[in-house]
Amino acid sequence: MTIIETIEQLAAKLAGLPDWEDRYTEIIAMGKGLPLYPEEFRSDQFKVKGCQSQVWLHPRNEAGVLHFDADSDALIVKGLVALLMNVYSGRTPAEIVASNDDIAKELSLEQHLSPNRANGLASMIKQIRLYALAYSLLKP
Amino acid sequence: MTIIETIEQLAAKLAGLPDWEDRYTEIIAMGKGLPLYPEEFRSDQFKVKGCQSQVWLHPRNEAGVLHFDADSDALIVKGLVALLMNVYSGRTPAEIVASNDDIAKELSLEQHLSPNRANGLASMIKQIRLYALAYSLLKP
Amino acid sequence: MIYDLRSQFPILQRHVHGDKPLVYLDNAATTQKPKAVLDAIADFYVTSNANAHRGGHALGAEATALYESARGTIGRFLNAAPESVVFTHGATEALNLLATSIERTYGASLRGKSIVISEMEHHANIVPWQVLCERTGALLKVIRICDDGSLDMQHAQELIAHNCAVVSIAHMSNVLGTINDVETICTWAREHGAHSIVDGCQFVVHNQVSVDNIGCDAYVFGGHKVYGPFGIGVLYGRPEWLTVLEPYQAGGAMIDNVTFEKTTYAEPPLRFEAGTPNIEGAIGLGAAINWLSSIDRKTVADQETSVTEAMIDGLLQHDRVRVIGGDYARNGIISIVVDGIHANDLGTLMDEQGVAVRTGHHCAMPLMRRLGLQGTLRASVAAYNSIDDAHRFLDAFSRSCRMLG
Amino acid sequence: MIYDLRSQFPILQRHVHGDKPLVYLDNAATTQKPKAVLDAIADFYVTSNANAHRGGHALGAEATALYESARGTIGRFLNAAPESVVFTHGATEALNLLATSIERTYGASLRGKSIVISEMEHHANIVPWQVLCERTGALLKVIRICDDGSLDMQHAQELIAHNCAVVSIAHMSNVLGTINDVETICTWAREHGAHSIVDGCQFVVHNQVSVDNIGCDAYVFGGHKVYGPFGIGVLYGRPEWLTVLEPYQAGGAMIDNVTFEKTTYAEPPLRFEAGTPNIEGAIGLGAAINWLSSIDRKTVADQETSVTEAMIDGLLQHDRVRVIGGDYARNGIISIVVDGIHANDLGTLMDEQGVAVRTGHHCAMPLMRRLGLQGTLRASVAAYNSIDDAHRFLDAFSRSCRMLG
Ligand SMILES: Cc1ncc(COP(=O)(O)O)c(C=O)c1O
Ligand SMILES: Cc1ncc(COP(=O)(O)O)c(C=O)c1O
Repeated sequence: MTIIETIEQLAAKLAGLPDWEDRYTEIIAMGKGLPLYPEEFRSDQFKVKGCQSQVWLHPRNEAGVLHFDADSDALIVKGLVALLMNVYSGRTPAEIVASNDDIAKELSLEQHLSPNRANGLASMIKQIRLYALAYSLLKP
Repeated sequence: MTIIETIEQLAAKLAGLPDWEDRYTEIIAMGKGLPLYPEEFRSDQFKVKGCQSQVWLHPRNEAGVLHFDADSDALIVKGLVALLMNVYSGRTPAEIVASNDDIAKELSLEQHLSPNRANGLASMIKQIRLYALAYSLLKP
Repeated sequence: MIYDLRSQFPILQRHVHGDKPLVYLDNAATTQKPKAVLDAIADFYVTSNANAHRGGHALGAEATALYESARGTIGRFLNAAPESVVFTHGATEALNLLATSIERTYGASLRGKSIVISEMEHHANIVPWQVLCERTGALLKVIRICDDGSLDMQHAQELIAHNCAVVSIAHMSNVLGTINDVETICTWAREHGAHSIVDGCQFVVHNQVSVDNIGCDAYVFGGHKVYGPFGIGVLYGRPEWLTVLEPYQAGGAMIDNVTFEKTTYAEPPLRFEAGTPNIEGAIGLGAAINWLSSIDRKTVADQETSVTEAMIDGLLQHDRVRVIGGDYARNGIISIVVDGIHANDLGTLMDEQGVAVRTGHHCAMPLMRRLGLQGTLRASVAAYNSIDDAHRFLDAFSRSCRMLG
Repeated sequence: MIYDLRSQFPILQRHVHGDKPLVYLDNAATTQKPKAVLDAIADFYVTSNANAHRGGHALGAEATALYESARGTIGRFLNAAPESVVFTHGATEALNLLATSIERTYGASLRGKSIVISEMEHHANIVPWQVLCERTGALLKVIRICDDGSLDMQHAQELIAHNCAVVSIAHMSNVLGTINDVETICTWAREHGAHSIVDGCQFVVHNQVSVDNIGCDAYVFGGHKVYGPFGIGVLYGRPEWLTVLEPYQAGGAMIDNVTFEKTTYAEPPLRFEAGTPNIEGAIGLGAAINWLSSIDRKTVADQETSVTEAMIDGLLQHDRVRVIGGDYARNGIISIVVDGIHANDLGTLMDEQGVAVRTGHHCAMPLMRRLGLQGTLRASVAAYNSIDDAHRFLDAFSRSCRMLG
């Protein structure tokens, strides 16, 4: 699935949950499914700036494919992080760089979610795309 | 006539001129009747601060009675200066100090006159009363 | 007697997130504005809009009179002469003005002296002083707080007694609701020749103020937290001090005479109001203060206390809830943490239910660090909040906690 | 095509001094506000009032979105990216911000360098630089003007070529209406490594702007002169420069992290917006700019020119009238003196007839001194002024002259 397709799938899933309570329950559940974040990367260096909660994001390059370890101390944000991992983890830097910034809007996430989360989302996406850009520019 | 009586007389005179044009013509005429201002006192030292036009005010003490030389480069202001001379020149410092600040309001001048003149008026009255106060405090 | 002021605040009829009636409990960030304020602003623009203090024509005189009448209103509100009231952009600008003017007035003599603030200050009452210290060699000293959220007054006394140039303290904390004994602090400052500044942003919303009784050299607050518009704030300065202080910004209105060689400045308060002032803002703030003076402040304060207490009582039913800052009168501000639940998660879910609260550090990061917290959930009450709001707050809170496990 | 915009400006229905219909020709001091602006302000307070950039709840997000959308509108207006748009209290604050941030950024390296302004500047573009010079040892150099009221461009080039750190010039004079060739000045500045600042207060009211084409490092203007509210202004800064400049005021929102030991700052533009911004003001200004963009600016400018020319033609019928500043396109600003008649007398009597003009030094005392004048009578035209206003102006003028002999 392409990035766009993944986004569409996630958007459809959220749109199928018109009740805010179900929506957030689903997001929180997604967060709980996120793999454990490696403690050695829980440092300021890997914190995402511009989120109201603490968010850690650690990129790994596995044979030209980007993977991310990610975590947050807030449950809902962690759910959003998980959602983004669905979209971005396991992609090539080129794919990520080529995708556009407005995924949050396309996902209609902003209208499904309280605004401060959405703001954090933008910062996370920015950070993910920055890593992808750096990898594609500096690739060994 | 006391200060109050003089004010009342002037107020009545202005109130008798309900047309703005007559009122200003009268004021301008009063200005033209002001005695020549002595050139040796046309210096910054005798300028009244806070007027939008230039106003000079020079106090003289003649046997315990205050007289003022006064002038302005604007005709209407000069008329107002003349009006104030009617009220204040030839009074004892004590009389002036005892009178209140709000003569402009009492004269209903503020409502008969455009606002920037009225502002200058307040500055002139303040200056006259300051001189009176200084004389009564420092009298030889 | 209970005031029902809601009808004067049109925005309170709003629904958010679809069909959720708004419960606005973020009043410490900004209050809603009564119709009286909106009307004053509209009236001004529709009848008297002109530049103030630039003389000339009828509208200009009206605008000037309205602007100066607002200054008089603020003066009466603080029990101060109009000449001691400077209009600023906001509380933050008022504090920056003071820090910069103090730097320019006292300059090198500040080296080695101390600027005393406290651990519970808002960033606006921290960072300007850090900048001043960096530029002058003055030392920033910080009054500790006790575990109950009150100032350590013994520490305060020590710091003020030793080489202190300026002490600047919040009258009331925007996180804890603590009211500080600024009267005593200002007395100590006077005794030791230090200047005293009080940040009244939160206090004036709930309480009567007399700068004379407080004995401070300066008192600041912002318009938008006290039912007034944005973009306007107040700096009260003791007249004798204002006369001494160097101007802050430079431009129109604050000057006496300008030549390329030398410029002389107008007397206070205009000396500190460079450029075209926020005439509309001043008029709106005047209307807000008049509105506030038209209701019985004691009754409103009691009402706010009832609502606050109902909320605290309800919160304490949850055994994971910790109310931050001890057991004093809270003046409408409640900060809590919930064991095992992130405040932001709570805030998000409560917002989904129409309840607007604030979560985070509340522009008081050093206080958070002192308390060992990442942030709190803060609910803050204003004159228009009802017991019903308290109940809807508690319902939303419980439901959110359940969802977050 | 002629725009009749009067009906959008409710205040223009007013009468002053009893029964005199208002003719408002003091637009260079402040413009009247169209209904669209008043509605935007009222709408904001009635539907979305909350603090911006402090996150959290639905209203907060709406307020933030509206505030940032206004930033976008201003950006498009100036042909600049939103991140390069800083909201300030007004034009005066924008210039003070620049002077102070430049002082803090370049400090001692400014000693002996020159700050170049011109003889026709408004006090707001003079005094902040005097203060900077006093504090840093920089030298204030002043570009002469020619007798026709234009800049002496040769002198400008000389001053910019020699050790100039900053050149700050009005795009259009508020007294003479002169439009300066700021494109050339900015080119010279770039060539000689000087920073260039343009004071666009008067220009933006009548003309399209592209900061890219101008090539300046900073461009400032105030809201209230361009049909927007008071208490809001704009500083455009070239992004690369904003990133380098030290912050101005300190407080909430402009910080990244605060500890008592060290504070780090947010990125521009927020770095320069300390404290709660004038959200209402930004939204109102955004509405004003949108309103302005909704009418054809060329048509409006032509209309303003017709009105201005009718006034000048009429004035020149009086042989004692001297129009100050020569015979170029005047962009709606007319400054005159009348031999033997004091401008204030004229202004007073015209006001009695309902005609609002400005008399005095117009916050440009050095220019008055250069021209050998105490002051002028200035009439300034905006989009809503009609030929009828020109005639009423001329009638009032003639009658006043007659009364004053
Ligand atoms: C105690 C205190 N001081 C200062 C401020 C700063 O006020 P403003 O952002 O309105 O300038 C605030 C509000 O945030 C506050 O609560
Ligand atoms: C050319 C110019 N610069 C600066 C200013 C100052 O603007 P404000 O007083 O709105 O800050 C003005 C307006 O008076 C002006 O005309």
